[in-house]
Amino acid sequence: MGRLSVDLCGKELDNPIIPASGTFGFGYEFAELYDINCLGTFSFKGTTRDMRFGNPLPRIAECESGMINSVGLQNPGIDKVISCELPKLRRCFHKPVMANVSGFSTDEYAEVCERLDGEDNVGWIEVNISCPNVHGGGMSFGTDPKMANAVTKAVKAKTKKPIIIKLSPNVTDISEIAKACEEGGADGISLINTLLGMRIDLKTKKPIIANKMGGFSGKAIFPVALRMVYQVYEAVKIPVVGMGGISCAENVVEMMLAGACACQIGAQNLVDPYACRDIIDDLPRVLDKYGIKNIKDIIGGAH
Amino acid sequence: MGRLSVDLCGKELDNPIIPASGTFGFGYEFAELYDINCLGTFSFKGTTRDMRFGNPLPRIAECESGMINSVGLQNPGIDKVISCELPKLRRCFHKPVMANVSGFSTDEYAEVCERLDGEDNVGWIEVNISCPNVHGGGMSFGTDPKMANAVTKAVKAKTKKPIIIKLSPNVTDISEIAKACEEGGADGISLINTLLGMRIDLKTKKPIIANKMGGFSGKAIFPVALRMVYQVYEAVKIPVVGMGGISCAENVVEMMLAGACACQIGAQNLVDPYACRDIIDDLPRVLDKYGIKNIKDIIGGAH
Amino acid sequence: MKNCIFTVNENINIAKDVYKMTLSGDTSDIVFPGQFVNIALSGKFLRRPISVCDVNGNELTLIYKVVGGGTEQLSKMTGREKLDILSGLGNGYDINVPGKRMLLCGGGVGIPPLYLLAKRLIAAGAECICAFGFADKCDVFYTDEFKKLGCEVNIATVSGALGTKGFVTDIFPEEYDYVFTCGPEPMLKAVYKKSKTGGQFSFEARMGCGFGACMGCSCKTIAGAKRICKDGPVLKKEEILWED
Amino acid sequence: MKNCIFTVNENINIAKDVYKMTLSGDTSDIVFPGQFVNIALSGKFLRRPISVCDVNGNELTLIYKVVGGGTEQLSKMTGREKLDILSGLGNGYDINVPGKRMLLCGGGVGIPPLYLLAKRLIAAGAECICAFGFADKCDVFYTDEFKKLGCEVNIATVSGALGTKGFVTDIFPEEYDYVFTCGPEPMLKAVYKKSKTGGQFSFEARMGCGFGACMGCSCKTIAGAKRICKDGPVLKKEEILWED
Repeated sequence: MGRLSVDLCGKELDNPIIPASGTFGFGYEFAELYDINCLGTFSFKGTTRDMRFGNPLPRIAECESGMINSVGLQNPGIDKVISCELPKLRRCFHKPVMANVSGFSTDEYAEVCERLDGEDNVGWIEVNISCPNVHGGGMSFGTDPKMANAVTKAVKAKTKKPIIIKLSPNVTDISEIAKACEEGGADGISLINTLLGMRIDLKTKKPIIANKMGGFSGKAIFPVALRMVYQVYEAVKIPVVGMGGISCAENVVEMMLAGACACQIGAQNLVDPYACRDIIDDLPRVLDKYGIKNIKDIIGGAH
Repeated sequence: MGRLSVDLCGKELDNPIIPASGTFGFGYEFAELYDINCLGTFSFKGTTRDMRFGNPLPRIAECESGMINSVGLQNPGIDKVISCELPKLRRCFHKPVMANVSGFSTDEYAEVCERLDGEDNVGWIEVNISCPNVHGGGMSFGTDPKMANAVTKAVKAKTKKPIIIKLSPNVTDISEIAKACEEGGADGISLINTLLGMRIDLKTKKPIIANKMGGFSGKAIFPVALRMVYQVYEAVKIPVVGMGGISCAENVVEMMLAGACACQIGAQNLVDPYACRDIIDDLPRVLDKYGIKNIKDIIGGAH
Repeated sequence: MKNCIFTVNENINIAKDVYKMTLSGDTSDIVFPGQFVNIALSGKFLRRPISVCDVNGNELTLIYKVVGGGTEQLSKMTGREKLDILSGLGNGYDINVPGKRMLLCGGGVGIPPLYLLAKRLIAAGAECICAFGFADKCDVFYTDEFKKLGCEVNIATVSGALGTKGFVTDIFPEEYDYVFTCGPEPMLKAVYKKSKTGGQFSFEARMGCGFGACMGCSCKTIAGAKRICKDGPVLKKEEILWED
Repeated sequence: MKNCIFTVNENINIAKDVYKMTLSGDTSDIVFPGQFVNIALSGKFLRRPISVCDVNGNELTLIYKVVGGGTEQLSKMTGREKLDILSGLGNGYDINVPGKRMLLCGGGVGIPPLYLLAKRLIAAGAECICAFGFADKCDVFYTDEFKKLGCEVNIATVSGALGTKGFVTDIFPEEYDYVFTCGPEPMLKAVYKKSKTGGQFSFEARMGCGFGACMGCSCKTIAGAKRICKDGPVLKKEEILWED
């Protein structure tokens, strides 16, 4: 147990750094660059029951200190994830991985989670009820406490794996949604998913993203993410995984002071593929600088 | 009628550039720097019935590409605004000004608007139902369609001035709130006010802002603002004033393509006091670059 | 893929809005012609992908067009600047193809990656016939450099001010064994239609990461979804699936 | 207030984390000692307010301490950098005060603005007695410069490694007619309590704009709310209202 170790729903992580779903694929691209076993864990590409190509291009737009994406849950579907990706992953990553799951009905969520229940290298299931990219999809679950509660109950009934519900920030009252998930039996909450954003191309005078709007992430959104993690930490008793705009070790410390027991890094991986490794390497220096002995001691310290 | 002129609720503006409330005081500090009559108009410091000191310090925190403020509606109260500020303002600003009004009850909103009804240099009243800084204050009005509707009706009953309702972005469904205001008789909608955000001081390990959270503004929030302006433009028929992270003439064109008939500039005034003047000067170049003859032709062009 | 710091040696304007930049750094991961680099720029969140024009030892040559704020920033560099670059991205062209007469078909800033390709093809004993398209005379660049490699160079301009008036498809040679192409999508489509041989087509897309992680630039192909940045940017003719 | 580009001439480390920077530019709006400038830094949204230490023709001297990312960025400048500066901010000290023996009380990086003040007071015929407090010996700076102006300089360090062990209030002179002070708030409070004469106190606050527009740094005074940046940073002793 090093000074960076934290507990996530009863499983110890060597450190609190977790690449966020959708920015790390199944880890292979990064495994070519560094040994990804240095990570706490990582959350793999959002998986649905069926294979999905996702949204038309363009899917990406640049913003000040951030970006918009509208990938639309491109993924090979749960069958291929279990038959191809997980075995392949076992070879380069020897820790439990976080499975990220999306769906378009409570049944689909439940079915995908049930399929993952028997996979021994899946340590946690992160249930994305907030992806803003898919019409009629995840969005509605994450913005309504009743639906969020129903999804949580449905997946909890099908798996013994710890369930972490990933929340959308595009709501009036994030605490209300978090509480509904806790009541439904969630083992943890992760937040924030992307903010719904948009850019327009001045040359074509039309939205850059083919789907018009998309998920805004990157350094720009950090203050909103921090605020919501702070609020959710006060609202629930289950662990909170913080994410949204984290780009350096200082941001990790700040997010943990707000209440996060672990942190996901998203967009930063895309512009700096070594971001997670470098943050892990830099954390001891930052802890020293601010007089922190063990990182787990600061969780929620700002309250 | 120049190529920059636009119409705002039946009154022509020489150009669409409007410094946002709370970033321009009553204009005096800027009038020392340049002739503020070059502006379309400006929205003056949010005014309440009674004088307010506002929140304790610190009220300001820096963010990536933005800042958090928690001023808490410091203002001299409507009596002093009418007896001192408006006469003083007449001397340096010769166009109709936009009066910005806040309140803690529908009665207070109505009373302040009634007091402003007779002021000839007030061209529009912008009703802030969204300030996130005041506990139990403006926040609730802006997050509930019924309350937003009630405030709109209350102020419309007391004044013939065009009423522009300024919306909070910290809601699940901005279109729903905008429609409620339109139904209540609003003459226009302005958005977005600040996003609720937070920063924590790693040295003290406590929130930087004395009030813990505050309003996040600056370039970082532009994609969220643009998206909401686009949504509200589709939801209502009344004019939409766009704001949130605008820092250059290109942003103005983008915001107008999304549906804004005029644009407010906020945080950028604080870091570049000449921002509004320079944007006005730069707009013709940007219109030329993108083949736009008159700026009013592009309003909502991205739909 | 490698993440290294490169130093700008030279950055010169060679046609309207088109710049040639040479840099020094670790080029060891740039193996195939048609690969690209992804450049971090201060104040910009996303990197800027630029195709590799040439590589000689530790010297990298890039040719790019100013199309927005990022490339404008790049164009203002005068030398000695340090740039954080991800190099050796994308699959690149495969030169092990049948035949001897190679058609290299490029439009505008789609032409630069064909330079290193031509070098490699000629070194491997092939003949290169270039069909290059530009909008106007002021846009033309690098034709002499291709000639110096031993290529036959034919030019079309939309305005007709230089070479044949028209498009690259108007200056196709009578005979060729294989086509390599890079340029705007309408040109790629026209080349696809007109060419009767096998070929390799290099695509562009708005990218997120540039190395296959974000799925921001996926396209549908005969062989399933492919990431332009990682599985491309070069697709074999037989894989291509045109949408609409 | 004026918005001008200044050029960094020199930037040297003069004590632990403390730097002295000289710049050239239009200083014409810097009229009173105790005023400040607000510096734009690339990549930082807010400007950084730094008090004016000295001004000589078009040369501006600033002394600042590295306390975060912004001042760290400033500390790494080596010369010739161009800085976008809003100058001549704040009210500054008013030297038209009764008496002849002036007490200048400064703590740490609260000391620099007292330098231009001392110059002006001495030029106007006053005597200056300085009471300067530092944490430790390594933090001490600029005492010789004050002596060269003709000031009597007394030093207190918390560690006792230099001068009197203790605080500025432990080295107050027996007699003085008026006190000017700048430093951290606990020091200002102590000086307020101990001093029996009139005085002027310079305050610090996290600022938004620095020129009175945002109300980000308002404080309550006997005379109503005042903006530290515009109506301050210097408050007259009789105006001050300590909260809690």
